[in-house]
Amino acid sequence: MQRAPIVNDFAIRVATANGSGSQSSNTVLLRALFQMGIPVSGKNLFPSNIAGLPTWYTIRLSRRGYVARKREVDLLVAMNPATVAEDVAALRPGAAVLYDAPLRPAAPPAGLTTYALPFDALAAAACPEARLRKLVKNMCYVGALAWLLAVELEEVERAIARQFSAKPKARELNLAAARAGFEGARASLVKEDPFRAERMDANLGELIVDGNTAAAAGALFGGVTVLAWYPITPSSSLAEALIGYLGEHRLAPDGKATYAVMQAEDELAALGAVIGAGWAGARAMTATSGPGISLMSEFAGLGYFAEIPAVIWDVQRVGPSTGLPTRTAQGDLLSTAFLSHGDTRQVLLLPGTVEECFELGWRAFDLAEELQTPVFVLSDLDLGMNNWTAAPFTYPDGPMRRGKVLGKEELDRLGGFARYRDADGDGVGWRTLPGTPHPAAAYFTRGTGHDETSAYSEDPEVFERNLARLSRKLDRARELLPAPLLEGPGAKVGILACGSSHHAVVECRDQLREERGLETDYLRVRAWPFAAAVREFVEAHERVYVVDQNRDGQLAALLTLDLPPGLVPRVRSLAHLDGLPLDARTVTELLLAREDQP
Amino acid sequence: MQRAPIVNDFAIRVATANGSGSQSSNTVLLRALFQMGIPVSGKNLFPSNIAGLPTWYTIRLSRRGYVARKREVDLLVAMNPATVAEDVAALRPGAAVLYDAPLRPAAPPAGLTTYALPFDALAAAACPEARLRKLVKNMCYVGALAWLLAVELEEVERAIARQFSAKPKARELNLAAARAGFEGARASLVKEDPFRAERMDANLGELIVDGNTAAAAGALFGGVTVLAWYPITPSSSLAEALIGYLGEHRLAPDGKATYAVMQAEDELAALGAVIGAGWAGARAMTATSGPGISLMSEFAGLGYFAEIPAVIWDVQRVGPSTGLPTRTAQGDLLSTAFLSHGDTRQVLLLPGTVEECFELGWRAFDLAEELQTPVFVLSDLDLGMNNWTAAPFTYPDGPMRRGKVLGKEELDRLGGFARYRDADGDGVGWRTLPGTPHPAAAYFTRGTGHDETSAYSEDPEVFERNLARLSRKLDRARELLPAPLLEGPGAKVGILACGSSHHAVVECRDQLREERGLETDYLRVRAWPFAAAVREFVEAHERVYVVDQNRDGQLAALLTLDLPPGLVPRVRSLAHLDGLPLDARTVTELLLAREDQP
Amino acid sequence: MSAPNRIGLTVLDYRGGKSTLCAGCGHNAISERIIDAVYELGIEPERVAKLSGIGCSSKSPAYFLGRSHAFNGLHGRMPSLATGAVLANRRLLALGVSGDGDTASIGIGQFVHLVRRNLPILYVVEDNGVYGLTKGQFSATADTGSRLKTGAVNPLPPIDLCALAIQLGATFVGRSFSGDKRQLSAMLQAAISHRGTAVLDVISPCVTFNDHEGSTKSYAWMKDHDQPLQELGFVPAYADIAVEYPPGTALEVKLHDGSRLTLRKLEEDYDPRDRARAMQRLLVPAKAGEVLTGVLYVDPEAPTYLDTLGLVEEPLATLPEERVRPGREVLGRIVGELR
Amino acid sequence: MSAPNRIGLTVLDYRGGKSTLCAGCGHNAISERIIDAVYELGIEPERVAKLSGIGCSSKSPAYFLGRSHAFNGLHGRMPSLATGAVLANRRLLALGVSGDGDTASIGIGQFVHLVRRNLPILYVVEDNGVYGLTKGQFSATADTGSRLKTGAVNPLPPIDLCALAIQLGATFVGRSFSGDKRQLSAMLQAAISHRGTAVLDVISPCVTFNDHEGSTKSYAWMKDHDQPLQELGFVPAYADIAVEYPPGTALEVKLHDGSRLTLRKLEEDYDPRDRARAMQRLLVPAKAGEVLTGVLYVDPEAPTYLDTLGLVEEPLATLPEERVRPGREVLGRIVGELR
Ligand SMILES: Cc1ncc(C[n+]2csc(CCOP(=O)(O)OP(=O)(O)O)c2C)c(N)n1
Ligand SMILES: Cc1ncc(C[n+]2csc(CCOP(=O)(O)OP(=O)(O)O)c2C)c(N)n1
Ligand code: SF4
Ligand code: SF4
Ligand SMILES: [Mg+2]
Ligand SMILES: [Mg+2]
Repeated sequence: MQRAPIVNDFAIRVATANGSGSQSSNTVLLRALFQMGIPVSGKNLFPSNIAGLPTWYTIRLSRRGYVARKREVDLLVAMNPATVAEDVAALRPGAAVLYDAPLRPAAPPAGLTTYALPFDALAAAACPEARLRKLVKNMCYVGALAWLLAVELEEVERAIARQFSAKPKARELNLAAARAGFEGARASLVKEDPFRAERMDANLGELIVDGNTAAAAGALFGGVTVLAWYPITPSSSLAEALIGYLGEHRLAPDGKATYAVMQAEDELAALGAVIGAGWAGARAMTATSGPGISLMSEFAGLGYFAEIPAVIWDVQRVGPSTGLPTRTAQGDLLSTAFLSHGDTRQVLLLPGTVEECFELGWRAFDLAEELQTPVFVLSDLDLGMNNWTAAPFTYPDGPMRRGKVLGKEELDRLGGFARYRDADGDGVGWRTLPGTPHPAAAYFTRGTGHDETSAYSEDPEVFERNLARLSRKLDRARELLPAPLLEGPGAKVGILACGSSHHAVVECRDQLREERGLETDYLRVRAWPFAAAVREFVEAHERVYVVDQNRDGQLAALLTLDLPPGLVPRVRSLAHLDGLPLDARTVTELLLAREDQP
Repeated sequence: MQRAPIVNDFAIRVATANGSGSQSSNTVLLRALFQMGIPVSGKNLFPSNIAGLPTWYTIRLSRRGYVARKREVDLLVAMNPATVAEDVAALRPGAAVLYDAPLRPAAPPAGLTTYALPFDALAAAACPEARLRKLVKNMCYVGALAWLLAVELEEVERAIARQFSAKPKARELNLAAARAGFEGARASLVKEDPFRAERMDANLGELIVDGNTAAAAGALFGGVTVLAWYPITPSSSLAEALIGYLGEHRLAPDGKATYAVMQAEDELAALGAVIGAGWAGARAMTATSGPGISLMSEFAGLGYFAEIPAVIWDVQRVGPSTGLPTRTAQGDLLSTAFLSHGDTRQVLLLPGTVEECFELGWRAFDLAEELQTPVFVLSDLDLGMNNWTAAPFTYPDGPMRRGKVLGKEELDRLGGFARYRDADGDGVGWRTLPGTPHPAAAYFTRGTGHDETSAYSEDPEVFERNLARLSRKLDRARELLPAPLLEGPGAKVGILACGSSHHAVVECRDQLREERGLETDYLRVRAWPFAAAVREFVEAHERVYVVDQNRDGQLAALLTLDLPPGLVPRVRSLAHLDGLPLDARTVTELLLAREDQP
Repeated sequence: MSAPNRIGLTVLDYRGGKSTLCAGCGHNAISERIIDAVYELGIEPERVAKLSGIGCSSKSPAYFLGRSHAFNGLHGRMPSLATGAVLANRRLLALGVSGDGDTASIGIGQFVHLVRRNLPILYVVEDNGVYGLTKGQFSATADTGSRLKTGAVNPLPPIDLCALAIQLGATFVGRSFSGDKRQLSAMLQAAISHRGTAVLDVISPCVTFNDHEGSTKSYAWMKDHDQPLQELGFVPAYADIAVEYPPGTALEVKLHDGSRLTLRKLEEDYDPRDRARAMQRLLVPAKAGEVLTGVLYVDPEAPTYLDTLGLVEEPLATLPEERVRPGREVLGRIVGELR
Repeated sequence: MSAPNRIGLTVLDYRGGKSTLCAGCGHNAISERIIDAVYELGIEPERVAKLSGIGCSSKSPAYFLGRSHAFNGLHGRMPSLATGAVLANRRLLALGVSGDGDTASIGIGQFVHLVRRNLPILYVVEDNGVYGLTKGQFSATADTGSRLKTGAVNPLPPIDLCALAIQLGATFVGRSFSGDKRQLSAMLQAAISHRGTAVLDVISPCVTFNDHEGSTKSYAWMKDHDQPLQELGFVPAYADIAVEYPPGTALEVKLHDGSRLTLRKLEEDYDPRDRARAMQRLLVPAKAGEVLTGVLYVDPEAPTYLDTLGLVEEPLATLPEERVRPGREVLGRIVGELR
C-alpha cells in the first residue's frame, strides 16, 4: 500500500527525558528544516522539574505556513522508555514511529509504520568516549530523521555547527553522531511512510526566536534602565536574555553600566523597586508569571493610583495557584485587568507574535511614561518559550516618548505646577522627577487620597473627581494603545482573539472556509482597555466568537464588560484550557459546535 | 415665623476634633434617643489619624425607621474651630446651629436658626478639676441638645450611667456636665427651630451594635478556633471584639483557651495561618480590608485550588491603594470575586445588616467547610464601624456543619479514599485531617496540578477535568449560599443591590413611589456566585438598576458576567463613590436621571 | 527489610514516592535521613505533618513519609501554613522543609517571625545556595564571590540562617551537610525531640547547577571545609543508655521530652547553650571558607508559642461543638450587654 | 529666623507642613532633628528623596523638608521603593522613614534584604513598640512583658533591629531616643554622611497608646533606662575643626565623605568598629531593661549596592537617549545572531 507523499505538512514529535540534552538535537532539527525554507515551528512540552521526567518536542512543517500546534502527531520519535507505550498508543493509523530499538512497543495500534534503530550502538560508534555518549545519542535521531524525511544533511550539519559554535569538540561529536544516525538509517531502514521534507523558499531573511528573547531585545531598545526581577518559569528567560543583552550592549566605554539589574528577594520587592525607579524617572520593568502577579497586587494598585510608570511582563502559565508551571495559558487576563482592591484598572498589552514581543518590549515604556501608569504585557509560555520564525525586528519608529515631565527650566517659566491637575484635558498630569533642582519641583506622592497638588485630602468631592479623572485617563488611552488588527471585513461571523491564540485562529478560519464554507472576519485585540474598533467589530457582525486559552472565558468577560449592553448578546465564548498551546482543530470544533446548536 | 414642628425626622451633625472624647457624648445622645423608642442611627465620619483632625458625627432620627445617611443636616453642633465656617456654610435655610460661643460663624447663610452657648464656662462650672474639663465639655452639648430637642433628661442620664458604668467618677462628672448643658440652654436659649424628639415605641428589645461587634459575636457562636489577623482600619475592631468575646466565653475551666489568636506579621501570614489551620481542621478566620485582600491574593488562589476552608472578612474601605482608610466603599467586589491569577473564583458573602453580620459570622464557617473553599465576607466601614439598631441575634439554627471529613472509622470501613474525587456528584471531595490515625488517611496537598488522589499530575485531561469540577462545585454552591431577598414582585422596574446599600435603597424606593409614583421591586443579593433567583429577577423586569458604592459598577459587572447575554441589556448601573455612607437621595437622583434619559 | 521499630513499623512504612529530583541531589540524601530519624524515634507517621514551600527541596516531602499528611504550599510561606496547622492541632509533629531561596530570599520575613514565636516545628533548610527549580540563580545564602556555571559571580554577602536564628532567639539551631549521615541523623532526631522551633541549615549540593569549581556549596567544597564542632550522639527518651565520656570532653543536653543529645567536643570551649558565644563563633570564622557544622545553639526548655497562647491540651480542630459554641445563655448575655 | 547655612538656606527652607500627629508624639521631635541635621549639613533639600511606609511615623515626612520629593508608599515596603529610586538616580540622598510595625513586622523581609545590599540610604525607624495608627497593638519590637493600656501583656520576645542589622552586615547602626536632641542630631548627621545603609532605631514614644506605666517605650522608661555608649559629636567634611580629647577617652571615625564622627567613650571598651563585640554587648544587657544608645556599629568604607552594580556616575533616569537606546547596527547584529 504505497501512499501519496505528504510533503512539508506533518508534525514530528520527539519523546525524551528532561535534562537528556534533547533540547539541542531538537533545535538542530528545527533549524535544518528552517534553513531549507520550510515554514516550521517547534513546541516544547516539558515537565516542572530539572531532569529525568518526560519531555516532548513537536516540530511542525507546514507548507501553508501554519505555526500553531497541530493536534495530531504524524511521526513519533520514541526515545523515552517511560512514555513509549502511551506515546505510541496515542498515534492514529497512518502515523509512523521511529523508536530506540530496546523500546519496541508491545502492542502498537494497527496502521502504523514502525522503524527501529539501535541508538546506543550508533552513538557508541560515533563517540569513542563512553561518558559522552549519553549526550550525543539524541543527535543520532536527528541524522536518522534526515534520512527518513529527506532533510538535507548539509543543513543538519550547518545547524550543528551553529548550535555548537563555541564548543568545537561538542560540534565534532555531534556531527559524527548525526552522520552515524543518517548512515544507520540508510543502512537498515526501508522508507514506508509518506512524509517528506522538501526545500521551499519561505523563511528568507527570517529569524528563529522565542518571545522572551524578542521581548528582551525590545526592552533593550526601549532604553530600559532598571530591571528588578525574581525568577519564575516561564518568565526567567526573558530577564536572563535581557541581562545578557544589557551586558553586551549597554556598558559605557569605561565598563560602567548604564542600567541596573536587581535580583529582588521576591515579587513584591521587584515591583516595589520598579515603581520606586519609575517614580524617580527610570524606565523600569520586571518580568514574572501568575504567582508573581498575585504578589504584586498591592503595588499594582499603588502604581495605578499614584500614577507611576512601570512595565510588567506576565509570561502566563497555567493557574490557579502554582498550577502547571511549564504549561501555557491566558489565565491572568481578568485578574490583571482589575489587579488590586478598590476601583483599580490596569493597562494590558497583548502581543500575539514574537515580532510584537519585540515591539511591545520598547513601546511599553513609551506607553507607561505617556500614561503614567503601570503597563502589563501579557505574553504566555507558548509565545515566550517556544521557538518561532519571525521577520527581522524593526527599529523603533521614533525617539523615546517620555511623557509629561517638567524640568528646572519649565518650572522657572511656570513658577510651579500641580501634579494631578488635568492641565491638558487628557487626564494625565505633569510630573517632576526627584532631584530636580528647583524649589517648586517637589510634590508628595502617596497612595492615600490626594488633591490636584498631591496634598492629603479626605474631601469626598476631591476624591470623586480624582477617581473620575483616572477613569477618563484610561478611557482616553484606548486609542493610544496598539490598535486591534482586522482581517475581513464582510462576513457575518466574527472571531475575536488575543495573544498566541492568533496562530490557531488563522488556521481555524481556513478550516471553516474550506471544510464548511463558513466565512469569518477576525479581530485580534492587542490591548485593554479596548479601542472603539472592538465595539465596531461586534456591531458589524451577527455573532462574535471570542477565543480564550483559559477556563472561564476571560477575554470574553472583558469584552462583555466593555461593550454597550445591547451588543453583549452577540458575544459567544470559546474557552479552552488544558495547558497545551492552542491548536486550530480545537477552535474549529468548539466554534462549529456552537454554530450547529439549535 | 413659627414653623410647624418637625418631630423625629431630622439629622443632627456634631462637628468636633478627633481624640477629643466626643465619641462618648455622641454615643450617649444616640442611646438616649434610642431609649425613647425613636428609630435612630449614627454615622461617624472620622479622619485617618489619631488626634486633632476634624470629625463629624451624624445622628438621624427617623419616624419611618430610615437608617441610611441623610444627606442634609438639620441641626449642626459646631464645636470645632477648624471647620465651623465650612460646616455652617454647608447648611440649608431652615437648619439650625448650636455653636460653642467663641466660634461665632462670620457670615452664616440666611435662614439659619443660631444658638450660642459658652461650653467652656459650662464645663468649668460642672467640673472643678481644670484638667478634666476638656473631657466633659462635649457632654455639655448633649445636655443642651436635650433641652433644645426635648430629649428626656432621664434617658440622657441613664445613657451616661451605662456608658461610664465602670468609672464612677467619670460618670458623675459627665452627669454634671450634661445637666450643666441642659440648664445652660434653658437659662439662655430661646427655642426657635422646629426640631423635636418625641417618645415612640420603636426599638423594643432591640440592640445598638456595630457590624464588627456583631460579626465577632457570630464567629464566637460559629465555634471559631483560630483567628489570625493583622490590624487594619476598619477591620481591627472586628478582631478585637472577637478577642474580647473569646477571652470571656471560651476559656476551659482550668483557664486554658479553646482558641488560638495569632497577631500575624502581615496579611500574607495571616491568611497563610488560616489556610494551614483550615487544612488541619480548625475553623479559622481572619479580618482585613482592601490592602490586606491584595496581599492575600496568592494564598487565596491556593485556598481555592487546594480546596481549603477559610473565612476572610473584608471590611471594605475606599480604595484604590491606601485610599481613604476611614471612609466606606464596596470597592472590592470584583477583584475579590476573581482574587488571584489563573482561573480562580472566590465565594463572596454580602451582609447588609448587623443581624446578618452576626449570622454570617457563624454561617460562613459552615459554608467554608461544606464547600471546602475560602469564603470572603464583604462588609464595609459603614456597616462595620457605625452603630445600628438591631433585633437580638438569633442562635444558630442547627449544629455546626463541618462538611465531608473522613475519620479513622470511616477509613477502616472504606479502606481508602481519593481526596479530589467527585464521589457525591456535588463537586466536593472527601477530606481527612492530618493526625488521623489511619495508614490510608494521608494525602499530599498541593497548589500544583493534581489528580483525584492528589498525586502530582501534568496530564492535560486530568487538569482540565479537575478545573471543570471546581467550576461545577461553585455553580452548585449557588443555592447553598444565603438566598437573595426579594421585595415585590409586580413592578416593571427592579433594583438590585447588596450590603449596606440596602438602607438607602429601602428609602429610595419610598421616594420613587411617593415623589414620582414609580413602583419598584427590589432584590438584595447576599452572596456570589448568584442564585438562580437573580437571573429570574432580571427576567421578570424590564430594566434593573444595580446600586454600587464604587466607581466602576462592580456589582453590575458581576451581574453582567453571570447573566445569559440576552438579559444583559436590561442591566443599568448606578454607581457612586465618595466615601460617605450611601444616602437615598443620591440613589433616587441617579435612578431618575437614567429613567428620564431619552 | 529492616527490623520493626519501637511501634512495630519497619523503615518501609516511612518511605515516600519515587524521587523526581536529579540523581545525586543532596535533597535526596536528606530525605533518607529524615526517614531514618522518624523510624528510629518510633514515631507514628500519621502524627507527622509535612509542610513545605516551593522549590526542588520543597518537593522532597513527596519522597518520604508517605503515610503522613503533607502540604506543599507557596513559595516562602511555609512558616505561616505550619503555624496555622500546629495551632489547629498541637499534637501534630510539624516537619517543615524549605530551600535557601524559599527561606532566605522570599521567605525571610515569615522565617523571622516563626523563630520569634518559637513554634514547635522542625524547620529544615535544604541549602544549596541557588534556586534549583528555576535553573540555578543565586539565592541569598550564596557566599560572596562564589560562581555560577555561567561564570557570574555573587557580589552580595550571604545570609547566615543559623546566626540569624540565634540572634532572633531561636531555641535549637544546627548546621549539617547532606553528605554527613551520622551527624545529620543525630541532629534530626534531637531536633524532632526539641519542644520549640528547631532550625537546621543543611548544606545540600545541587549537582545540576551548583556543584562545580567556584561553588562554595559543592560536595568538593564541603569535603574540604566542613568544620564539625562536635561529634553528635542522640539517646531517645525511651532508651535507657548511659553514655560515658572522659570528663571535660563531652556535654550532654537533656531535652524536654527526656531524650539526650550528647556532644563530644571537637572544639574545646564551645558550649551550645551559650548564646553570646555561639554568635561570636559564627561571626569570626576560624579559617577562610570554613563551614561550621554541629548543634550551634540549644535551649531545651524555652516556652513555645503553645505555652504563650495557653491552649488546651486537645487539638483545637476537633474539639466537640459544646466546647467551641457557647450556649444560648451566653448569647443572651451578649445581647443583654448591647441593649 | 535662623542664620543661613553653607548654601545660603535658612531652617525655614527645610520645614514641612504642619504635623497632624498627636501633640507630644516622639515622631514630631525626630522630624525636628531631621530638619536640623539636613540644614546643618547644608544639603540642598531638592537632593533629598523622602521615602516611607505606612503608619504615624511614615506620615511624618510630610512634616519636614517640604522642598524634597517624597513617596509615602505601602506598609512595610519602603525599602524596595527606595532601592528603585536610588538605582534610578544615585545622586538622590535617600531618607527612609519607617515605624517599628512597618519595619519589624510586615516589613522585616525587605529590611533584611536592603541591609544586605548596603543601599545608600538613611533608614530611620521611629520605634514606639506599637502600631500607633491602628490604635496601639503591639509591634514586633515590643519588649516581653510590656503592657498595653488595656492591660494586655506582650508574651513574645522583641526583635532588636540594631542587633539584627549588625548580624546581617549593616555598615552603620545606631540607636537613639527622640528626646535626646544632642545625640540624635549628631547621629543623624553622621548617618546622612555615611555612604551605605545607615540604620537608626530611634525610640519615639507614642503618647496616646504607649506612654503609660508598664510600657518600656515611654518617656519615663527612657528617662530611667537610656544607657548611652558614647557622647557623640560630628564634624562635617566642609568644617575644618580639630577636636581634642584626652588620649583613650575618645574615638574618631572618619566617614567616606571626609566628615568625622567623634565618640567620647562612656563605656570603656566599646569600639563601634568591632562587629563581634557589638553583637556581644547587645546580647548581654548590663542591667535589666537598659536601652543601649549611641553608634553601635560603623564600617565607613564598605562597598555599597551602587559599587556592586558598577553603575555609571550619572543618574540612570536621565541618561540621554543615545546612551540607553543602542543604534541600528546593534539591532542588526542581534537580528543576525538569530538568523
Ligand atoms: C511566588 C513565586 N515566585 C517564584 C516562583 C518560582 N520558583 C519556584 S522554586 C524557586 C526557587 C527555589 O529555590 P530554593 O528554595 O533554594 O529551592 P531549590 O530548588 O534550590 O531546592 C522559585 C523562585 C514561585 N513558584 N512562586
Ligand atoms: C497592608 C496593610 N496592612 C495594614 C495596614 C494598617 N496599618 C496602617 S499603619 C499600621 C501600623 C503602623 O505601625 P508603625 O509602623 O509602628 O507606625 P506608628 O503608627 O506606630 O508610627 C498598620 C498595621 C495597612 N495600611 N496596610
Ligand atoms: S536542580 Fe539541583 S536542587 Fe533541583 S533536583 Fe536537581 S540537583 Fe537537586
Ligand atoms: S498615635 Fe502615637 S504614634 Fe500616632 S501620632 Fe499619636 S502619639 Fe504618635
Ligand atoms: Mg536552593
Ligand atoms: Mg510604631
